Amino acid sequence: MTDPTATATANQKLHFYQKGTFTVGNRLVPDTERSVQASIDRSNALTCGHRACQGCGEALGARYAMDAAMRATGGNLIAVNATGCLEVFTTPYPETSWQMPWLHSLFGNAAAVATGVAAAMQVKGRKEVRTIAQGGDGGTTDIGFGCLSGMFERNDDVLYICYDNEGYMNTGVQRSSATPPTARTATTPAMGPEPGNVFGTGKSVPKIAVAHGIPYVATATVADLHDLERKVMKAMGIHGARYIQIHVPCPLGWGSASHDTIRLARLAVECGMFPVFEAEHGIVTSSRKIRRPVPVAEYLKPQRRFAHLFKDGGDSQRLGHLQAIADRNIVEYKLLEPEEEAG
Amino acid sequence: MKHPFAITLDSGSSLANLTGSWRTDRPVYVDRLPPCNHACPAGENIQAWLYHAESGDYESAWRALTQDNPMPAVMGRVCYQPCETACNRAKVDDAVGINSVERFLGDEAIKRGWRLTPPKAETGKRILVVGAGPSGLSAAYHLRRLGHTVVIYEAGPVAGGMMRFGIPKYRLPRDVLDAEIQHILDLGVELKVNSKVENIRDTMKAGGFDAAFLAVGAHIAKRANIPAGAAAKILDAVQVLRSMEGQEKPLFGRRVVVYGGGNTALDVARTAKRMGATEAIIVYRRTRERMPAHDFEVEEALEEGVMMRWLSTIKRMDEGVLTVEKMVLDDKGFPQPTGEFETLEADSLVLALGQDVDLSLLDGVPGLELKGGVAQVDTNMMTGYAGIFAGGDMVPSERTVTVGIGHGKKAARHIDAWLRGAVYAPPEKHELADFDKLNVWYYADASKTVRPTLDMARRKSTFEEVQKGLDESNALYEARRCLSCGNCFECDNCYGVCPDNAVIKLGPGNRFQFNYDYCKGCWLCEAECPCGAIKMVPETI
Amino acid sequence: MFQIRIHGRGGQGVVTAAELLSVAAFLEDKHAQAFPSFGSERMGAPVVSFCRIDTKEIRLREPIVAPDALIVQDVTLFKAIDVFLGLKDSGYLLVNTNQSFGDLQLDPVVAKLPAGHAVTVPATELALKHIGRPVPNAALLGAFAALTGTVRLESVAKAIHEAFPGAMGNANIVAATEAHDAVVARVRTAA
Amino acid sequence: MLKQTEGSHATAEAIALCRPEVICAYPITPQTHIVEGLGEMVRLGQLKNCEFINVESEFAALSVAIGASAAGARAYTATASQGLLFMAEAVYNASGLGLPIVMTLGNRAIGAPINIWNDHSDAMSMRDAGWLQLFAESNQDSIDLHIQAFRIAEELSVPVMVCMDGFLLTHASERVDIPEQAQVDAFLPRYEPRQVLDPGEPVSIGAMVGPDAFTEVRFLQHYKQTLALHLIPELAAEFSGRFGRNTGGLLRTYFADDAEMLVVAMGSINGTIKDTIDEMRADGFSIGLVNIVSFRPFPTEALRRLLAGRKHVVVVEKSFAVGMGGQLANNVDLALRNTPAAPQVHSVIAGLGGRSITRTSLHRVFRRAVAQPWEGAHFLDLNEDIIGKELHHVRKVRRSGPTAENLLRRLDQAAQHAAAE
Repeated sequence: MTDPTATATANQKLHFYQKGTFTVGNRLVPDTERSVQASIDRSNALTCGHRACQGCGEALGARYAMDAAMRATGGNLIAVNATGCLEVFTTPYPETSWQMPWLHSLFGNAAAVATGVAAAMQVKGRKEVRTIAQGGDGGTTDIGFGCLSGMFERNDDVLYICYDNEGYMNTGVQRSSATPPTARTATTPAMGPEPGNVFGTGKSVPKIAVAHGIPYVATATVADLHDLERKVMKAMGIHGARYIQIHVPCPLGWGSASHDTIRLARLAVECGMFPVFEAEHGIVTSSRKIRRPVPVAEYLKPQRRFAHLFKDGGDSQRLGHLQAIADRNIVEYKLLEPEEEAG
Repeated sequence: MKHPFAITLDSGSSLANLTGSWRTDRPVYVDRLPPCNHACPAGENIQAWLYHAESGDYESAWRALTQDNPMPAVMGRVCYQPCETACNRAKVDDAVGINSVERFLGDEAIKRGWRLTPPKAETGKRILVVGAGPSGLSAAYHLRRLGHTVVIYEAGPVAGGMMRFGIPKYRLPRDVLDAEIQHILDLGVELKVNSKVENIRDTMKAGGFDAAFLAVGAHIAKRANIPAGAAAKILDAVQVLRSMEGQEKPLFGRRVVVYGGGNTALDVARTAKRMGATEAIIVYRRTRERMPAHDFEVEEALEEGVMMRWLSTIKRMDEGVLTVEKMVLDDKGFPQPTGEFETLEADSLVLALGQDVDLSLLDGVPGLELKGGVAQVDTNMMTGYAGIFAGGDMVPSERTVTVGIGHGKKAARHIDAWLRGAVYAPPEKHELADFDKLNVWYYADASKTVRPTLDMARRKSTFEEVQKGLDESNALYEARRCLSCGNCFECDNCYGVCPDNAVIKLGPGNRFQFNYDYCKGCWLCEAECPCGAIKMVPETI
Repeated sequence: MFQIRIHGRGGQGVVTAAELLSVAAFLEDKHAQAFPSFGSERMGAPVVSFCRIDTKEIRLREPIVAPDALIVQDVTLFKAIDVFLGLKDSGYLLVNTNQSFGDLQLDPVVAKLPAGHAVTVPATELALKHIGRPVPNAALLGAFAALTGTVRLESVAKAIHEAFPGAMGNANIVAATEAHDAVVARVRTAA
Repeated sequence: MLKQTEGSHATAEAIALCRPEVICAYPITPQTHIVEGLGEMVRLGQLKNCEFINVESEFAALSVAIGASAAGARAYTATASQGLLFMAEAVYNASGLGLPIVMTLGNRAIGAPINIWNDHSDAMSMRDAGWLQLFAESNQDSIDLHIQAFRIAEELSVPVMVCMDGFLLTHASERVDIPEQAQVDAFLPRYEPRQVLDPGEPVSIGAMVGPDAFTEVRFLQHYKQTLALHLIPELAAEFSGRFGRNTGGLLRTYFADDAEMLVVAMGSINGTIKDTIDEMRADGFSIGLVNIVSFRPFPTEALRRLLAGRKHVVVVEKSFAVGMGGQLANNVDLALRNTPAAPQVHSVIAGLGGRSITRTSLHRVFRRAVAQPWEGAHFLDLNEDIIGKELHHVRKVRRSGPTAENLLRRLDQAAQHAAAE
C-alpha cells in the first residue's frame, strides 16, 4: 500500500472527482462530504409505500429536501404540508409515509401554519426544532400566495419549499400560475388557434420572494442533488424566512416517461427555461451555469403537453417565443457566463 | 387509542403498502463488459485496476493489473492502446489515458520494489518455454503463478526478444525492460540464454518437460527483390535495430531511406536520425492514411524531421541514388504503377518490409501444421502436437507486444488445464457496455492529460525516452477519468434517484440490492445509472 | 339610573368622556356603563356616546333615548341634528361654548328645564388654555360634576389621572377643576 | 379585582391571565381592541412567554393558530364577521384536527351590504363547523367564559369560539371583576396536548381519510360535543366555586320557574330582555328567560326540560337564515321535536346589522306573541313602509338596481319628508 497520508494529500490537491461530481455518491470523498442521499443513514423522511406515480419528481424532491434538512437539524424538524399530490400520496389513512413530525392543514395556508409551528417552538424554548412548510406550485404560487407573502414579510423562521411541477396535478392537471406558456393542461387545452397556455401569463415566485428581501431564496431541481442539498442545508443554517423552489417533473401532468423525470429536470436547466439561482437579502448572488446548452425544443419534445408544438412540421413561431424566454433567462441570470472564482 | 383516530397516523406506517405490485418491469443489476477490457489483446481487466488507481491505491491497482500482464511498465510504453481506441470516453472528450496510468503503475512498482505474487503451491510439473520475448515471458509468468516449474530457453544472449531487439531505447528504456523481466524471474522462473532449441521434442525429452510453449518470434527480415548496383548499401530493419543493442552500431551514411510503412520503418528512420543522419526518408507505396504504423508514431517521427514519400516504390538502387516509381491508388485503394520515375539520393536503404519466423525447431514434429510461414494452433493455443503450444509472432496474429503478452496468458491457462487433463473454459463474456448504455451527464468534464515529451533537440540527438510518464497527481486524475462502463462503481445514483426508496445500499464494496416490495418499476435508476449497470427486464405476469 | 348622552364630533374625545364618567362613577362604588354610538365615524363627523350610572348592576343595552343629562361638546351640532331628542323635562344640559344660551337661540329649550339645570362652559377655551389642544371633554366632565352632582370632581380627577397619568392628565384635571369651579359659581349665582 | 374598563380590554386581560403562548392578530372591527390590548401587554412584558404575530389575513390568523396549537402551544386569535368567513376553511380544519384553539368572535353582521355593527350572522355562519360556541351576556361573562373556554378546549381537544357582541360589549365600558393570576392558574392547568408535533415522537397529523373512516371521524367529533354538554356545566360549577361567579353552564334562566312565556335569546340582549321582563312581570305578565350560553353544543335536553309545558316560547335572535328563518328558533324547534303539548314557538329576528333593540319593541312583540301570534319569523321594528315601496318598485321596474341602495335612498327620502313636515 502507498502511504495513506500521501494519497489524502493528493486527493486534497485534486478536486476532480470524475464519478462523484454529479452522481449521488462518491466513494472517494469522506462520508461527511458526501450527499445526504448517499448515506446509508439518511433519514428517509419520506419512506417506502407512498402512492406517488412511477417516476414522481415530487416524491424525489421532497425526500431530497427533507433528508437534507433532517441532517442539517439533527432530526429536529417539523414539516407542514399544503394540500396537494404530496399530501395525498403520502398520508392516506391509515398509512403515512412520513418519518418526521408532519402536519397537513389546508391547501392555501401551509406558510401560515408553519409560522404557528415555529412560533410554538420559539415560545416552548425549543429553538433547536426548525420548521419547514412545503407545497406544490398551486398551493404556493396561487392559493397559498397570500400566506406565503405574509410569512416572508414578517421574516418568520420558516423555510418554505415549493415543489414546482407547473400545474395542479393532484386535481387532474389544470393550469397554475407556474404553468409555462403553450403547455397543455385540462384548463388550457391544446385546441384552437393558440393551443395550450397563453403567453404573457404566470409569475416568478422566486423573484417575488427575492423582492421581499428575505435572507435566502433559491431555486433547484431534482436533477442536481448536490446543488439542492447544499441549498437546503444552507437555508437551514439561516434564521428567518427562506424560500426554495424545486423543479419536479411530473410524468402524469407533463405526459413524459417515468424514466425521463430527472432528464427533463436537467434539460429544463440546460436549455434555460428553469434558471437555477440563489439570492440573499434581496440580491441574486449566484446562478448555476449551463453545462451543455440545448435548444428548448430538446426539453419540450419528450413532453406530450407540448406535443402540439411539434405537430405538422412544428409551430416555429411559438417555439421561437419559448426559446426567447429561455434566452432571456440566460442573459438575466448569466447562465452561460463562466463561473465566478470562489473568493 | 394512542392518537386521535384516523387524522393522526404513526410514523412510517406506509411500509405496510407494498407498491412493488405496481411493477411491470423490474430492474436488475448487471455487469457489462467495458470496451477497454474487450479490446485489450492482453486481456487486462483495465477498469478493475483503474478502480484501485482512482482511490490512490496504486499497489492494489498494480496487483490487479499484473493478474493479467506482468509487464505494465513495458506495456505502458509500447502498447498501441486498442483500449483507448475503444474507450467510451473518447465520445465524451478524449479517451482515458489508460496506457499512461499503466506505465505509471509499472514505474511505481519498480520504484517502490513491489514484487509479483509468488505461487501458493508447487504442482511439480515442468514446462518449457522457448523464447524470452513478450509471449514467452508472459507464459512463463502465468505458468509459474499457477505453481509450475518453468524454464525459458532463449536463443539470444539476453531476454526480451523484440522488446529489446525491435523497439528503440527512446521508446523503451532498457532498465525498465530489465526490471520487469527480473520481476518474472524473481518468481523462480529459470532463464537459459544463448540456448537455441534446435529440436523441440529432443529438448523436452532431455529436460523432462511435461509441456512446451513456443514463442520464438519473427526475427527474419523479409527481403524485396530490388535490383542494385554493386556499391549499393542495402540493410534490413531487423538487423539494424538488433545491432543497436550490440557494440557495433550500424553505419547509415548521411542520407538514409527506409522502405516500408510499418512501425519498424519509423523506428529505423528515427534511429537513423539519432545516429546522425541528416536525412531520413520513408518511402511507402501507399498514402499516410493507409500506413500500418500508428499515427502517433508517424506524428512523432515527423516532428523529429523524418521525411515521408508517399505513393512510391523503389525500383532499383545504385551507389548514392535510388530510382523511385510514383504510384496511384486504384478504386480499391491498391497502389498501381504510373510509369513515372524519379531519383532519390541515398547513402543507404533500409528495408522494413516485415519479418518471418524461424520455424526450424519444429522440423519433424508430427501433426504440426505450418501455414503462411507461421505455426497453426487451435483455440487453446495448442499446435497439432499434444503438449506443444505456441504463441506470439510465430502464430497467426497481429504482431505486437500486447498480443504476445495476451498469448502467453492464454496459453498458460490452457497448458495448465491440459496438464490436469481438463479444458480451460474461459468465463462467459458479459454483454458489451456500449456508449448508449451510459448516462454520461454524471461524469465531470475533464480532457485527457497530455504526457510530457522530451525536448526536440534531445529527441533528435539522443536515445532518451521521448515520452515522459505521469506524476502521481495526474495519474490519479487520469485514472479518475474512467467511466467504469458497465460495472457498478457505487456512485449511489440508483440509491438516490429512486422515488420509492426501493434500493438498499449494502455498504462499501457490496453494491446495492433492489427492494422489490416497493420498486414500482419506473426505470429511473436504469436511466440515471451512469455506467449502464442496471437492466430492466419484464416482470413475468 | 342616571343616563347621560354626550354629543360631539370625532376627535373631540366624546367616547373618552363617557368612559371617564363611568370610571368616576365606578370610583364612587356605583355601577356604570359607557358606550359609544358604534360607528365608523371619522374625525369631524357628529358622534354620540352614552353613559349610564346606577346603584345596581346595569343590564340594559339599548341606546339612551331619554337622557337625564346632555353634554354638547360642539355647538355647531345644533344645526345638524336634533341633539335634544328625548331629553327629560327634569334633565340637565351642559353646552361647551363661549356664548350664552340666548346667543345660541336655545332659551326655549333651557326654559323647559328646571332652573339651574342648564349651563354653558367655555371648555374648549379652557382646554386650549391648560392643555394646549382643543379637547374639551375633561373640562366638560368637571362642569358636569358641578352641574349634576352625579359624580364628584375628585372622582373625575381620579378617573382622568388613571387614564392619563402624567402631565397631560394633570393639565386635564386643572381644566376640569376650573370648569367645575366656574359652574359651581354660575349655578350658585343662578340659584 | 374590580375595574371599570372597556369590554375588549377586560377580555384581553382575561386572555392574558390564561397565558396564551401564540396570539395571532389581524384587525377587523369590532374585535380589534382585544388583540391591540394583548399586543400592548406582550410589548410591555406583562404577558410573558407569548408570541404575538401580526398576520396578513384572518385566514392566516387561524392558520398560524392551527400550527401553533398542533405544535403544542396554547393558541388564541380573534375575529369578526367577514374575517370569520375569510377563515372559514381553517375554522373547519381546526375542529377537524381537534385543535384546542380559543377564538373570540366580536359578533358583527355579514355583508353585503357591508355593515360593521352587531348581530349574530357571523357566529351562525360557523355554527356547524365543529367548534364550541359560547355567548357572553356581559363583559364579566366574556372574561369568565374565556377562562373556561381554554379549559374546555384543552380537556376535549376541540376549538372554542367565545362570542361577544360587537360594540355592545366590546366597546362598552363597565364594571368587571378581573381574577387574580393565581386563581386562573389553579383553574387552568398547563396545556397538555392530546397530539403534538414533536421530533422525539413523530406522527403525521391531518391524514386524508376516505369513506372507510370518515363517518367515524365525524361521529367522534360529534361525540366530543356531547361530552361537552356535561363538561361545560361541570366546569361552570367548578369555576363558580373558585371565582364566585356563575356563568350558567349551558344556559341560564331568569324567572323561568313559573313563567307561561319563556323568551330564548343569546348574548348581550339578555340584559335588556331581563329589564323588560322585570317591567312586564310588574304588570303581571308571566314571562321568564332562557339565556343560551352554549349554542354549540346545543343544550337540546336541558332546553326541552325547561320549555316543556310552557304556553309560549319567544325566540329573539340576531340572525336569520335567508329563505329559512332564525337559526336559534329552528334549533329550539328541534329541541321540542316530538314533545307532547309543545309550546307555541314564536320567532323574532331583531337587532340585525346593529339596529337597537329597545325595551319598547320587546314589550310590544312579547305581548303580540300572545295576542296576535304570527307564522314564521317576525322582524322586529321592520320599516314596512319602505319594504312596501321597494317591492312595488321592483315589480314595476325590472332593472331596479340594488335593493339595499334603494332602501337607503327611501329612508333618506322618508327622513327628508319627515323633516319637511
